[in-house]
Amino acid sequence: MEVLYFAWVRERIGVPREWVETSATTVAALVEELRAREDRYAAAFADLSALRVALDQELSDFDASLDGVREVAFFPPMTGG
Amino acid sequence: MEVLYFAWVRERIGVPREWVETSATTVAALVEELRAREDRYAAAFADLSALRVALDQELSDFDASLDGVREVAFFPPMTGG
Amino acid sequence: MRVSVQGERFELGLEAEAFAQANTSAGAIVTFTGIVRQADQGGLVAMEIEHYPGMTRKALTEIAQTALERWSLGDALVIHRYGRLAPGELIMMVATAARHRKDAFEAAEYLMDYLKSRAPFWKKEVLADGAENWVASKAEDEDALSRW
Amino acid sequence: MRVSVQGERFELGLEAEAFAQANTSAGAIVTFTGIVRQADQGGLVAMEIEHYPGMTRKALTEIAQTALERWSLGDALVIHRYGRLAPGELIMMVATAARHRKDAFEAAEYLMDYLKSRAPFWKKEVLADGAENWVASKAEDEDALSRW
Repeated sequence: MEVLYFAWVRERIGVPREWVETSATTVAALVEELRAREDRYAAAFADLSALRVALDQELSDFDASLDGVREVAFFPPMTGG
Repeated sequence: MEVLYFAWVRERIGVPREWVETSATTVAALVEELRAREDRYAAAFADLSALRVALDQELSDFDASLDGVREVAFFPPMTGG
Repeated sequence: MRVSVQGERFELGLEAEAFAQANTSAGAIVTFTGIVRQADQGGLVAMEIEHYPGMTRKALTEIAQTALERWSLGDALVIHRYGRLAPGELIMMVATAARHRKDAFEAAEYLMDYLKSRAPFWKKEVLADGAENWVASKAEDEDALSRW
Repeated sequence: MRVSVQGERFELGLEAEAFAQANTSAGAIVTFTGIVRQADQGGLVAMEIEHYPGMTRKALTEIAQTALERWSLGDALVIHRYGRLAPGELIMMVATAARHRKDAFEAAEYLMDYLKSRAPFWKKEVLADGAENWVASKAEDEDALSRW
């Protein structure tokens, strides 16, 4: 699936988006897989309380299922306005 | 002293301002004097709870002293904005 | 701070732009604009606004000064018209500039609440059939002051 | 209702005037404008605003649609920029039109509270010495949502 990163998550991981082959069924499981990959992922995902996730461009949470999801995005709390 | 009337108080009394010779020492006493004069004053001052008063262009109340006051204004509750 | 009591029309766009240009260090700008709207039953021909010339400017300045101090505003603007206004015309506006949005919003609401009930203006609706109604003050407008 | 996510600058005056002209039956119009202000310690060179293109417009539209329904607004406007902005430039604005001032104010504050914490924008301060700081979200901004 397509995985997107924004703000300092993007900076830590080093790419704005990438294709990830995964059999993870939840966001939390996907995060575990990414953390195990390389230090830059471990650094980006060190503190999940400082992260937000969107599934197919809707805000979601880390317990959510990835069933049918095409696009996952990770980012810090938003600072619009 | 100079007495001013605004909005429907002005319409009931029929003039926007007039000079009133009075020895009243409070606003309430001045109102009593005016009420006793003519029906149009009695009509305008029938319900004091529907009226406001300003002394020398500062909001005040009916118990206030007229000592040193040069200009008294009577009007309904304000509807600005 | 600027307070204007005027018979002449004004444009929200020009006033808001000038206020923003003068307050680029502020961070947050709020404006409120009041417009003469068509009366509920239709038939509104005009809104006549009477005021107390000697007192109006002084009252508005006091209200604005209080807002400036209480919310540490960078700036405040109050414009209020008097005279005969047609439906669709602007009656008044306020603008506030502050570092943070909460202050800009609260100060603008404070200005409006006080303008409604403490500035010496009186509105009269003139209807198509010739009827004229003084707009009654609302208990909720008086109540609104209690939150400040 | 109009929602615009744009890199280009906009002018408060033009936007506010057009919004007011289109809403003369409203009675009350509120605008909020956010400006890049100089950082507390000085030395702010730019504010870089990143966003999530696929999601931003959808999120803003949902927020505005909710406000329209909840406060019976006549109209709402949301403009938000992205990209590199200099101090003094406008970041965003919202405008609301309603029959009564309370609705116009509350809806504008609602829009701002949700834009702050639920619209996918991230701000980075670029300082004169080359340092870059992602603006941290504030607990008070998250808390502000609980009042709605």
